[in-house]
Amino acid sequence: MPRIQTVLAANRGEIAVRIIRACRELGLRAAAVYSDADADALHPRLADVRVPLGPPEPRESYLNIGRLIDAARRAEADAVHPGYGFLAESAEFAAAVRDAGMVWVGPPPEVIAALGDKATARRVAREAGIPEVPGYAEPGASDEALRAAARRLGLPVLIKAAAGGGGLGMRLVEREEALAEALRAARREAAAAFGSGGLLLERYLPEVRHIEVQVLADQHGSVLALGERECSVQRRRQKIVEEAPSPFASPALRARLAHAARAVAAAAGYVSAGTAEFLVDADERFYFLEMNTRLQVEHPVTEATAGVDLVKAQLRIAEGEPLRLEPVEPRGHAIECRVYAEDPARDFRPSPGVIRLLREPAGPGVRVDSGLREGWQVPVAYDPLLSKVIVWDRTREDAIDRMAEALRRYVILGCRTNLDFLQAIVGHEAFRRGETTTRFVERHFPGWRPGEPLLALAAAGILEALREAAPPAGAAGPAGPSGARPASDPWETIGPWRMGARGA
Amino acid sequence: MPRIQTVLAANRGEIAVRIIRACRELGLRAAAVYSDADADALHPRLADVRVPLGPPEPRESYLNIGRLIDAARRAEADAVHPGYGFLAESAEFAAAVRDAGMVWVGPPPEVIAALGDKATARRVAREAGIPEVPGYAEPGASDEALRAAARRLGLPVLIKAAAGGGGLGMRLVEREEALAEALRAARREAAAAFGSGGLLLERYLPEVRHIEVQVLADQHGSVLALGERECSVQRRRQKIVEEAPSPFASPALRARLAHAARAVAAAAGYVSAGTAEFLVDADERFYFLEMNTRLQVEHPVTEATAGVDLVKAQLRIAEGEPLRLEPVEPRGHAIECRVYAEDPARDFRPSPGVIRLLREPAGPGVRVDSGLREGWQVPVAYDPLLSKVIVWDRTREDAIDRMAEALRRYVILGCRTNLDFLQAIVGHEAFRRGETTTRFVERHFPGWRPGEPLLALAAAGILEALREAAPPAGAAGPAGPSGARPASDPWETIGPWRMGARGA
Amino acid sequence: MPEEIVLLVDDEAVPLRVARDGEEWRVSAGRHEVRARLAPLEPGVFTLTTGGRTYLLHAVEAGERRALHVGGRTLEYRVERRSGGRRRDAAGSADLSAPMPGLVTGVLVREGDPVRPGQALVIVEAMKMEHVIRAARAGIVRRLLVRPGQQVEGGAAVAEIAPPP
Amino acid sequence: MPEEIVLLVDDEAVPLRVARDGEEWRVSAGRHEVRARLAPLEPGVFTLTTGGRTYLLHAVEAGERRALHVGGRTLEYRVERRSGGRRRDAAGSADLSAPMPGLVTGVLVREGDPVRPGQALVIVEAMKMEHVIRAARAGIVRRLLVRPGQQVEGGAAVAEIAPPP
Repeated sequence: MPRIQTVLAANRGEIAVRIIRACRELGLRAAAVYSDADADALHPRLADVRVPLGPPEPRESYLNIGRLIDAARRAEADAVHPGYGFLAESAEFAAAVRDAGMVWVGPPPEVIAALGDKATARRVAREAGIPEVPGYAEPGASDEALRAAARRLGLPVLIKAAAGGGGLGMRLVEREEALAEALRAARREAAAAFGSGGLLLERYLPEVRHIEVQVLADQHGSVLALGERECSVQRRRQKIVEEAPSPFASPALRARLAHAARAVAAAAGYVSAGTAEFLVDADERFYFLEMNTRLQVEHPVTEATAGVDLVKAQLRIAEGEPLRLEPVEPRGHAIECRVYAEDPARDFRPSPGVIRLLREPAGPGVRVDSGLREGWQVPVAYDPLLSKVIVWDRTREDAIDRMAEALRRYVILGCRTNLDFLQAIVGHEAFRRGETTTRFVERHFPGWRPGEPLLALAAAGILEALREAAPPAGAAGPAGPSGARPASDPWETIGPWRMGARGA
Repeated sequence: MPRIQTVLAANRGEIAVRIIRACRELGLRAAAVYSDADADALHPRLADVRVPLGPPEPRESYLNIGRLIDAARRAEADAVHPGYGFLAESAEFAAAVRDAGMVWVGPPPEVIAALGDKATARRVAREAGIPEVPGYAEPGASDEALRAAARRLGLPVLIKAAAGGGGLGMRLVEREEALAEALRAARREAAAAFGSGGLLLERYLPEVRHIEVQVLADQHGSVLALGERECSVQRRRQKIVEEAPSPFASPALRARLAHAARAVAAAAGYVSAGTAEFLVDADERFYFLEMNTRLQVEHPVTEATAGVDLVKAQLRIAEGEPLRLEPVEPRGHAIECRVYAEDPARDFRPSPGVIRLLREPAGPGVRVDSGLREGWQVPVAYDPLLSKVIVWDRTREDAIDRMAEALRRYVILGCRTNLDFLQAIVGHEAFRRGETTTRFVERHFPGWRPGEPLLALAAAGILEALREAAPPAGAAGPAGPSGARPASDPWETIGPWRMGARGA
Repeated sequence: MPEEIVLLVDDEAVPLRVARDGEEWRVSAGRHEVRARLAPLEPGVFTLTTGGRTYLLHAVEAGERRALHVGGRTLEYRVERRSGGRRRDAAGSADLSAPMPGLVTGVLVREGDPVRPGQALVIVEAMKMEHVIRAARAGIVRRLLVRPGQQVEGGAAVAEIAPPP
Repeated sequence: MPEEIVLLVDDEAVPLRVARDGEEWRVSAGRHEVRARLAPLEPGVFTLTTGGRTYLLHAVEAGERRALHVGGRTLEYRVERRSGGRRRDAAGSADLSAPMPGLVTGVLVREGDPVRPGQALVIVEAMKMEHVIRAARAGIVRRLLVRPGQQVEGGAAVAEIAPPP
């Protein structure tokens, strides 16, 4: 296979930044695409080539296969990395890339089609002897069939997008009256997010853990398991805190999960990075959920513990290189917190805005995968994930302390984020004890609101008192009336201090 | 031993930042000291308590034991971490801290005194059966005695500060005529840097490697070796690129060096983090050089490969905790580049200035230990080390590629730095081949000047042509005449674009 | 002489009493009092010293909106002028405004329709999620202020509900 | 019509010819030519596109001094006006100026002393290093411009040497 020269990152935000960095380290030309809403985003700035895609709406840009292929051609790309979300698990896109004579950085379209549809994936697992969650998964199932299946399985059930991942289109239904509206909403979300409204049902297992195993497979039949991740802390069925290794898994369970993940991947003829997801109950019984045929949002915790750069590994596998990794022994403990533009006190409502001030944490063992820059308007059109804080340390306790400090140091002003909520989670005794089931948030943070921010209120009071004492519109400093400052100026602030600063 | 509550970081710049971060992660109150030249520096900003020390001159501030003890009292500190440089290897300071009833984060003053004086350290090593570099090391040796010894040893010789480290006070003398002036200059520098003008001589071994072993010892007699670092790439006898493991050392040499380091540490009754330095020739013969009784500038490469936070380990050892680390198996490869405010094309002349724009690299496997912030004036009074870029990856090749990309992404405008030179080193074939002897820079980069920066010249030409076309003093935008902007505004720039930006 | 300052945090009024005492400030919020010093470092950056610790304080503003970060906490707020004219009626029509900027993808009632509490009225889609705006209480749809396909701002009213006849 | 712009890089004159060709610029430096496009992103940040790649360009200025970073390279420069009045005499007294801001710790000659090439004249200490300023050629110390203990700026003249009689 010829060496890749130029890789198009067919995605946006932090994962596009992540892919671009890996390409540049490998000496590959990195191409970015951006919708009109992302013209000022970070990811095109870091690329070697940047190609506009079209209007903000995903169907006109990041979900538009024709435009992406066209952009790849204009960038003279010979490979496409899809990231996660959008078309990352679209067999159609993978095939279109291949048909355009480019390398798809991921599993072959046939494997995506087989595993990407959850119904088919379950059959593959079943045939490989891996237990699965009780549920109903028939391709193209109608609302009537789903309603009947829900009655058979017994409520509560979980509605899931057959084509999707990441919690989109997912609905927990506890009462029969809510079933019809939930099916309708889930179909709409699934169609909007994945281009297919296909749904499936699962019996809802309340007090379980969500544990997944990272696999890496080359084109020559080698499959490695790189350790498990625990992703149980979720809100609205979407992961917010992930860690590796699982604080719950015993060495025996860990080995059984790794074996099951390798078995599913091998049975499916898997290639590239992928993830086998399992539910695990308190008795260490586990159920295969699905195989994600892409890089996961939470891949960095495995990178930190296994010491493997998964994106570089994907690119090398795509070039045909055999896996040169001896079986990997994970080391230490890694945690990831997802930073969202959302308001945890208002049902995690998305909260876009302009990033007016940004200070990202740094230091030993701290990694921030971020798509942020000062002055950037967080678009309304996309998922509100802003960045991810990943920490590593020798023990879980040390990693928790490191995460707490990193979150305290993370300053994002201009849009509401979940940074306060993440601090509350990481600071909770139940989290420290490792009691991270999928019910963690609803159990420990029902109707959570941030505590009285006494220090912040005091700061606000003092700043406002100073402002009243010397209103900025009055005697302006040499910079001119503060009203004349451009709205995107991150330092547009606090009248009397505008010019009185020591640094000025 | 009582738990520590508040730690004073008796240092400045990136290492003070490093210590403060570690303290805060451990839940300890972190106190910073700062001279008048550092009032606006980063390190006091990150601390919980900040105490002014006095005038910029080191003897009035960071080298002033009385003021530091006083500052520690004012901060209600019960422990002092000295960092590196300044008083880090001062037995007198360590004793003063202990006498003030505080915990010294480092070895006991008696051990510092014994090992910190290189002459005594050699004796300890000799008695432990470790070979040493041929030289002359007598406490309080006069200029006459040193001149006579130089004649006995044969030129070239290396003059070193008996009390010091880090290349300060070091002079290579190749001709006898230069000896007198070199001794005088070395004494002055040694006295200024370490408070003692004591010198020693070593026969200069030209084509050797500088390899050192990190040790960690607790108060209960356990000593661990955490792997070796190669620090051969030096300019002006001072390290600029360090890596772990050494690209040269065979497993057998590695084991012999680790054994020697542990033997010296054990013989000296060592406690805390320390480093045994060796010279190694092409035949894998090694010579003990000295024991550094402090954290090293280059400690992060060991942290990355061994997976140990050395500053946290120091703090725990200081609290009396036993080492809980099983023998550590290093993993992958780490490289550190030291970023200096200096001009490599002019004999590495220090080049202070105001940091007008700063973009630090980030991403997986990239760590930047930095004391920088935008708007800060790099003081003239201190060592020109600005920050350190540390990368880790699975192989040395991958780590080199990662470092090259991180250096390319590092933007520091406002003072001349060695970033271009570091890129030239890391990009050199001899470096990639691991041919890193102490003569690396003089051999491959004699009279180095940066290559024609064609792209940068083109950018400058276009920006100036645009400026001529629309002079900024002419039609100013709504922000008012650009001349009215505060001088510290990092965006003070390039007339016609000032307001025409997309982000405005 | 203490000054009264009212912050609006999430449309809730938070009254503060702020007094200067030499270099120190005293700020009371309800039963709590904070004594602190403030020092400017550079535009938008300050230190706040209280209880033996110094905190870095970052603050920005955009029009009426202010945001600050100190001690790991982020606070977004507006300031109530003492004239009191701007305070919102928190119990009013807040339930019937768009929770965020987005696209109206469905209007499920018509003007004049009776609605029961909790009934879905309007659907807004933003950031890949669907949000249903529901009636807070029973009543009659007096006015519909949005159409399907329309982009709305966060906080924009979407409908007015009159009390039941 | 190409414009001539002379940059001073480390006191060395670097002449450039710059011409606009539609959206593209052509810049010649010696035998090399670069064809590039420039686009502003925000104050001080641009993209420069050339040879199929786009580079992020950061630029600042402080008084006469300019600095920029593009493609991993940093360039500090000043601009020579075409009047030509400001160009420095690179061969002149540059050797006898302080290489950096610092403290004068030693003055080793007196006015009227004869000096030989390479003779140490003044010692300046900065950033923990000692720097010896030496005579570039033989001559007589005409004027000493610094005293021990004095702070000097980078580039400040420390002595004037007259040609030998």
